[in-house]
Amino acid sequence: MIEAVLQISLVVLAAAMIGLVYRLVKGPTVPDRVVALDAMGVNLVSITAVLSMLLDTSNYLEVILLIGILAFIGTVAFAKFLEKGEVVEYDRDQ
Amino acid sequence: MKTNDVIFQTVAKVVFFMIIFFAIHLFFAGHYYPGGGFVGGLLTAGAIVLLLLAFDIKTVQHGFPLDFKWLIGIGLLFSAGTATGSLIFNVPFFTHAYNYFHLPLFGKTSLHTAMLFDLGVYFVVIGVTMTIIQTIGESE
Amino acid sequence: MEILMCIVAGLLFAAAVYLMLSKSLLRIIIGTGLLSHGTHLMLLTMGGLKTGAAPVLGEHAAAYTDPIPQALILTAIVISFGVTAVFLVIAYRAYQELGTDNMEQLRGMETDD
Amino acid sequence: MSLLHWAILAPFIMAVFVPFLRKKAATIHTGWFVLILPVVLFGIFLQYLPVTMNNSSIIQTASWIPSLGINFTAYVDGLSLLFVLLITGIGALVVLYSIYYLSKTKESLHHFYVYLLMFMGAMLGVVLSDNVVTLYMFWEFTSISSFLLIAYWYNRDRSRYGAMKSMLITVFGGLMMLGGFLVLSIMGDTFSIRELAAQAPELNNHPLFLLAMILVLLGAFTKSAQFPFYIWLPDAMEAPTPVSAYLHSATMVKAGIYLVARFSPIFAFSGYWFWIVGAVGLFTMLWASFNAVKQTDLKGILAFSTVSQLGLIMSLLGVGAASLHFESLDDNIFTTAVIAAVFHLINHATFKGSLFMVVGIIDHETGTRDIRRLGGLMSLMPVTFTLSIIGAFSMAGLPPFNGFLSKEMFFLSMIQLMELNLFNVETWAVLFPVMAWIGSVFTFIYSMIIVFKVFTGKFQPEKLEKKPHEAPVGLLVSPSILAVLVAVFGLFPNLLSYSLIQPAAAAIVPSIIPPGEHLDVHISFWHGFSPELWMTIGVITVGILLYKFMPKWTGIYDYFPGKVTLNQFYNSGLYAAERGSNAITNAYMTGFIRSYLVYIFAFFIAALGFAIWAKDAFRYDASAAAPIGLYEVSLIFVLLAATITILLAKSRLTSIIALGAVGYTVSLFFVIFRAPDLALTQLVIETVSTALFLLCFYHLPKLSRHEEKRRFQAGNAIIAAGVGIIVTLIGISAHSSKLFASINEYYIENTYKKAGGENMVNVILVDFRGFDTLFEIAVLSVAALGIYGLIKLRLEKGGETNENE
Amino acid sequence: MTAISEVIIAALLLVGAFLTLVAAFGLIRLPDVYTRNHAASKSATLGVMCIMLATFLYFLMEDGLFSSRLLLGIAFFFITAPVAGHLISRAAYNSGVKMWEQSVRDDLKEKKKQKK
Amino acid sequence: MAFQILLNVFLAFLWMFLQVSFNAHTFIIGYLLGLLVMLGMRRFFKSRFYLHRVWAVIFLFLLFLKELIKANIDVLKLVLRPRLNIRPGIFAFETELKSDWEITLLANLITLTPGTLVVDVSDDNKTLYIHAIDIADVSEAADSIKNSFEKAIMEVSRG
Amino acid sequence: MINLPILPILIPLVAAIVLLFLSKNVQAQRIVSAAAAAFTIIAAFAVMMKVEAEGIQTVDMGSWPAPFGITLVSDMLSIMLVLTASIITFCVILYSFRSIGSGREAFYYYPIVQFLLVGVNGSFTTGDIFNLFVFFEIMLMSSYVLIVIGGTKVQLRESIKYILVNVISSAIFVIAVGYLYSVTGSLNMAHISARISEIGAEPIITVLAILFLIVFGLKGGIFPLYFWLPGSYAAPPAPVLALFGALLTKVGVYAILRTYTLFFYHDQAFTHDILSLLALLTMIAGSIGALAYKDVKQILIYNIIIAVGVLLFGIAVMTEESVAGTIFYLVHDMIIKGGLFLLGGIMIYAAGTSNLTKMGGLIRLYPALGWTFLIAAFALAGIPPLSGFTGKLLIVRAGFEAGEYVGAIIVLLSSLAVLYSVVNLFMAVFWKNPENKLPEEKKQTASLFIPAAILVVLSVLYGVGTEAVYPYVMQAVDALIHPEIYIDAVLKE
Repeated sequence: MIEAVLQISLVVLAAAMIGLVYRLVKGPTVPDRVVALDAMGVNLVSITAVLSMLLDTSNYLEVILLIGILAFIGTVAFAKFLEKGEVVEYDRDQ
Repeated sequence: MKTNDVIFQTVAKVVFFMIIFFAIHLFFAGHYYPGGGFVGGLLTAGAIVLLLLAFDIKTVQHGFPLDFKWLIGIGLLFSAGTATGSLIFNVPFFTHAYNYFHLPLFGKTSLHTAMLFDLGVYFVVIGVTMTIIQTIGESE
Repeated sequence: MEILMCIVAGLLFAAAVYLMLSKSLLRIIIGTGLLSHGTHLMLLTMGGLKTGAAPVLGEHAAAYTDPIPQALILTAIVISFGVTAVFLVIAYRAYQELGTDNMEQLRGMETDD
Repeated sequence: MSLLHWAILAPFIMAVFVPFLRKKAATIHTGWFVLILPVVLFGIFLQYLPVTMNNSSIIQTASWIPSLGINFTAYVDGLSLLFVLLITGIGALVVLYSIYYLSKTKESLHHFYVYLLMFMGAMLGVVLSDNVVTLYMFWEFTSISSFLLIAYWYNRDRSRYGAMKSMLITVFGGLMMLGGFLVLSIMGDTFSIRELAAQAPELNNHPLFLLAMILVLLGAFTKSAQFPFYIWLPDAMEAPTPVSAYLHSATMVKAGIYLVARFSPIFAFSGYWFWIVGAVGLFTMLWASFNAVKQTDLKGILAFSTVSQLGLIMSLLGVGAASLHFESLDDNIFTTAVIAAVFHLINHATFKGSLFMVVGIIDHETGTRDIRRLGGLMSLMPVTFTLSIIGAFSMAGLPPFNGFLSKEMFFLSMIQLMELNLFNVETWAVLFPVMAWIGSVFTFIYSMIIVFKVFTGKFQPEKLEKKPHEAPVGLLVSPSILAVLVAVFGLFPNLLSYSLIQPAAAAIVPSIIPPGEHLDVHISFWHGFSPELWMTIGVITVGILLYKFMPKWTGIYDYFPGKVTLNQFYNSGLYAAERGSNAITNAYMTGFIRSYLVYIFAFFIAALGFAIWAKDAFRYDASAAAPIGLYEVSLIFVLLAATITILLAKSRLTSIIALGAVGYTVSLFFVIFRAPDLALTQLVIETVSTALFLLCFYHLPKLSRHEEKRRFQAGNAIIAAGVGIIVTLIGISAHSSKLFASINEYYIENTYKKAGGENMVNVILVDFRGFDTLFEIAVLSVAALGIYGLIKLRLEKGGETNENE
Repeated sequence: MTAISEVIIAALLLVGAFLTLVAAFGLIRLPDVYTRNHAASKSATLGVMCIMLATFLYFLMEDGLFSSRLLLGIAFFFITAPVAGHLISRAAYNSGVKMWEQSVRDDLKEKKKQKK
Repeated sequence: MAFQILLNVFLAFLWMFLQVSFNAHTFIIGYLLGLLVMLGMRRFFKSRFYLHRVWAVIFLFLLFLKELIKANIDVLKLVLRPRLNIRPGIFAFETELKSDWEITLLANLITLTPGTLVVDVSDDNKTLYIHAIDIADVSEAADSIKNSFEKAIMEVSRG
Repeated sequence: MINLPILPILIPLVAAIVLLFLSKNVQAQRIVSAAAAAFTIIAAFAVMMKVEAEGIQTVDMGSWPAPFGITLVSDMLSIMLVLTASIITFCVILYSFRSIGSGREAFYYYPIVQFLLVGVNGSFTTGDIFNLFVFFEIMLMSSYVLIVIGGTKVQLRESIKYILVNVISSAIFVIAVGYLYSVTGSLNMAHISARISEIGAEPIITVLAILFLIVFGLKGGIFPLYFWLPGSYAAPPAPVLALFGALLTKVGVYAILRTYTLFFYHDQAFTHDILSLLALLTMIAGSIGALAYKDVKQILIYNIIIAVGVLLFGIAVMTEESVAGTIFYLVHDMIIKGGLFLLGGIMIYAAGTSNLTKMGGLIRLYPALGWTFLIAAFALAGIPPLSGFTGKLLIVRAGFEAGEYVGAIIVLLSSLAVLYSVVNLFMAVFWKNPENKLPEEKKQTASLFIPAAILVVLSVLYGVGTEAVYPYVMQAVDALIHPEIYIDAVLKE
């Protein structure tokens, strides 16, 4: 049963991914795309988790956490860039 | 534009430690599970980047008062040194040695020169990534 | 699957080449990024896909996927990261110094410096 | 290393010390020191005369590159000894002459003598080498030293032009000759001329024979200034006159003759040899003598005359060979011709040498060489006048000088050729003597011009830069010695017959001389009213007539358009080469990186496409392929959608986001394909690179598409598609032809057992292939340092911050 | 593995996948970036947390593997997802992305005005 | 509070020593025992027993979980409804919370709960600007935040 | 010492690391880098002696047996090239002291030069196809940095093109390795060679041969792939240019030589014909370029391309003799190009411009420079007994022997083009009267001149002492022509 559920979830997640890509492609504004990218990262985590169950291996558990971390860093970087035009400031108080 | 980043900064501080711990875990896991010096180093750098994003270069430099270019050198020294060590024993370059030891607290542990090598990789990767990011960041 | 991945890698190559032929420096750099993705996928495909468990012995699987291409790709990824970084910085310095990102204007013949 | 080798190398060794001599003994003209050498060498080589008179030879070998069969083999026989004596003898005279010709204070003498010594050594090397490679080496040395000597007054544009021209042409010839030598060496499996000559009959039947011959002849013709390569010689007259006398009349240009003579044993039995050498020589003789007449510069006349005389000698060597090739002819014709050639060679060296020196004196004393400005010098410079008469009359073939004798023999050879049953003898073979005769007429005319335009007629002091008077004794010594020789050889030709001519002629084609016998060389002054004498008489009469009425017929020169001369061809050829290459280069070196990429990718597509097609290399075998899941297809779709977004993106940020999406999807594929390490790394790298992109973006311009035209885009699309298809095709084929099992089993087996790890990828990275990793982090380090330097270090234009650069 | 845990895992999985789909759907459907952000930062987060929980349970039941990394991951998401959403929408606002025309109120605008 | 935790840990170690068994298992048992003992003696401590705070955290968590699920159902309804019938907007919300982490926590919770999302914080950390997906009644929304989250957080922090 | 072959790679690597820590102290940097280069030369020489005495030296990295780990293979060819590269680097470092400028010196110029040497020596030595890629990359990365360090406009503009082209070539390299791995299942070059020789001329192998040709051709600068080269090479300062001209393209040529003798010799009718065609086109294109320009750097750069054409032709002919010629010529070309570019740098420095039309009359103030340049020019053109001759002689002879008449004659004619271009250069720089009056003052060039002169002298010695070099070359040829020797030495079967 689990097997079937996993397959179904994968397909659903992949479908969701396509939806996100639609938003990524369509835009219309850059923040929209960033939102989409962030959601894609989250989606990626789900897919990886399901895959690791499907393949019955614990090797991908690191990947899961990593994607989470990176999606966060990436999103934050994009947000900061959008807001300030620069990502790393030298001195904030200036 | 000045913004109030209180939420972000607070979270960043917490998350920073989580990432660093995870990075170190990845580094040590390397030989047996997915991970290793590269990912560990990059992730450590990523953690520092997060701080850079939340704060600024000056603050971060104050927090880590070290020249990342030196870190590159030290890392290379570790890696190349580990490999060169084999010259002393007159075995082919890069020959690693390892053994299992019983250590207090850790129990049965394998000590592997490959780990030293990987440590060099770890340092280099941090050094490189941070040098690049810091240099670009400062150039503004 | 391998055939499909070959085609995917080919498509990535094509897209990369298309971008690299354009005039905008930025598009060119993005093209190099795509190129390395294509390269890595192709390299992985060449080792054979899904032929066994992930190459970590703890799994005690009957068969493992070929670890060599993975190691090679790992090296290649890191190297292309370094190259991309340098390329980016050069592009940004070039834009700063030369004031354009249009490769057609960056011709520069002989010694007209 | 024997005495012979040291003798060859002596000039080079001396050349090294010349600059020091000049510093140490500044009060004495450097030439006096240099003079010692050729005199001593002449003396040394004279000792070999008895050996060669016996038709025997001496070989001394010093090894240079024995492994390749390249040795420094010195070989003395009649032919080479003749040349050696010419080189050292005339060399001594020229050095003596130059001492008075070149001012000690004004000129940079050490350069001059270094070049001259280098030339002398090179020339000795050419004529004494048995090994073709060393011969070639010295051959190129002569070209180089000639180049340096011509460009002696290097700040004159004409000098540099002439130097470059002579070098280009002679080095071209030299290179072709090297090619010929190499072909010969392939045919005969040796670099030794003697050994090659010994195999002559086999070589004659070799398919490469003709190629070798043509290549070797190209070397000879360029050096000896044969048509159409003669054009460098007139321009070489920019050299100081002693140099012209030495190199460009007496010795270097004769190297080509030497080469032809030296290789006669190998090639002369071929009909081609006769045709090419004979025809080219004869035509050169005619053409150059014809052109000499219209020259106004004395040295120009002499240059063309040299060309013409060289053509004469060359034609003799070629024409004679007819008798070797055609059975119907008696081999004696060959000996006659060869003897004539050798004899004329000596004669030419004497009279032309003296003439050059005379012209040098005139130039030195009057400041000009233009015959339109000269005249009436007879009374002012009587000695010079006498010398010039002797030289010019000999050149014109007048008795009692040596030129008369050799010219007679030349005619004789040509007439003998008529015996040859050559495509209807009566009609065509007669062309040879006719051409020879016409050429001789013009020779007569220009010889007269040299004497009479300069020394008779009106004296025009106002056109001269200096007040002319007789030259100092020192300048007159050398030409006088030569003039005396001209007369002596004319009156007593048999002085030379057995000492020099016979051994030399015998050495040219030893195989036709029956063993144990000598060639019969007897040159007589009077041999009855033979056809050749009538020809000479004709030459003189017609010549005098034409000289008298020169203004009436010189108009024919106007019929030769100035635009189509060979010189023009050379100049415009060179110009066109430079312009053309510039145009071509500018056409493809657009500086626009897209053009370069288009070339590269076009070649990529074409070469690989062709290879796949020609080798039928495409394989398709999906039997071992992994199954495809539905979700994988969706992910591929995601990947492609993101890729297309990049292509169509109008904002830079969009393309970066899309690139990130591609990267994340790729890492998902790594997950699917059981590569957790890869997925980890790819993810982090992707994020860090995205961060880098963003960091740099602050400074980067907006993503402008720079209004690319439709056609531009279409072209790009086609190329891009081509590359993609090729990559895919090879990928599928490579995957479908897995011919061997991978070595990966070893890793799976030993990762734990021997390397003490479990994660194979990581163990490969830090242990099995840790070497890769070590340098991979080195790459990263370099990148970081580079970026650091790139941003922090900003040099101004050219980076001229301090010392230089 | 017991049937109950299997059912729980399956349920969590399905809910998670479904929520993710909803988030994606919301992302497509909703009118402006702020509203879309709602969908992304809530549904997607809960969805992924469900799935991770399922994974955690799966490995716990199947292999007896107590995967701390998964728990850490859940916590991580819990902490960061709202921050990310917050930062994006602030960035959108500050970079001048207009709100949907049917939006009714904007207090922030006044504040920004005051500042200027 | 820190003192209490330290004491608890000390008790756990003490238990381990007494048991002469040094593993996590013993530690946990020791910790729980210590907790129990401390619970009994809680009147002797100056500050409130820290378990109370733990309870506050758990309560906050559960509250939050409830809100999160509600929020998702809301979004679900919103998205799946054939016609979009929403009136989004941004409203300002005054908070009494002071310290950085309190505000952060509040903002996070707000963002994760129904129809609200923190867009900005004023420079003096007093006002949160919240984007609501359906801004039917601002005061009601603000009240619910104040009553539920803010109170719960205060419970945790100020205890 | 079993690790001897690693030393020419290890010494520069360690030196580079040490230099990283000395970035503040320029004087110490100079001393360390020169000393390291000198030690590298000594080590290379020691290896060469050992190879000569005992045959091919191999080191299995990490003690992993041959096809599984990475094996370093010092056969005579590689160690000769390593030695040459080290010598050139040594001279370039000496030259840099007074020319590169303290700005670059402070910004890691010396360590990066050492890294470049690591890459070059590694490329020559490695016996593993993917490791070759890694060494290529370190070499390229160093070259990226060297080409752009200083950040002037020209450098920035040209480095973009340079990097782009090399990124493409690296990508192709990686997939080519992937294809090769798919087909043969191995990465060890000897092992691949052994496996390919089992199956012979498979069509896919031929296609891969072309693919590798493109990869290495892009680096080596062969005909349709060299277009990026002249512009990019003209950008950096003279010592860097000397390194590039002498080493980088030659690594590409070496790789072609290695792969075409080790892997792709089974379908010579196809692959080597293409190679030969490209070689001729390269020579012609190079000659055209050398004639087209009036710029010191450009003329010399196009001469690189001509030389690559000659080398390629030698490889294409693929007989024992032609390979010997190629090796002779390869070493010669490295030395003389290094010397020429350094001399060219001095000329540009002395005249203050690199434009021929603006130069002239230098012979009066710099006679030694002039004559040295002329000798180098003649050596370049292959005038005996200077160094270019033996190689060219053997290549041409082999060409004739193999029936490639046109090719052989074009090789000869290319010498003429070389001679014309460099002698023209010489005359324009040293003899011609300058348009503007030259500065009467002589600039200090002695410290620049000495390293350049060392290279020219070496080149002369190399030419005259051909006999001394000959056995080494033949040993190198032997291993190339008979891949079994190489394979046996590596796999120790």
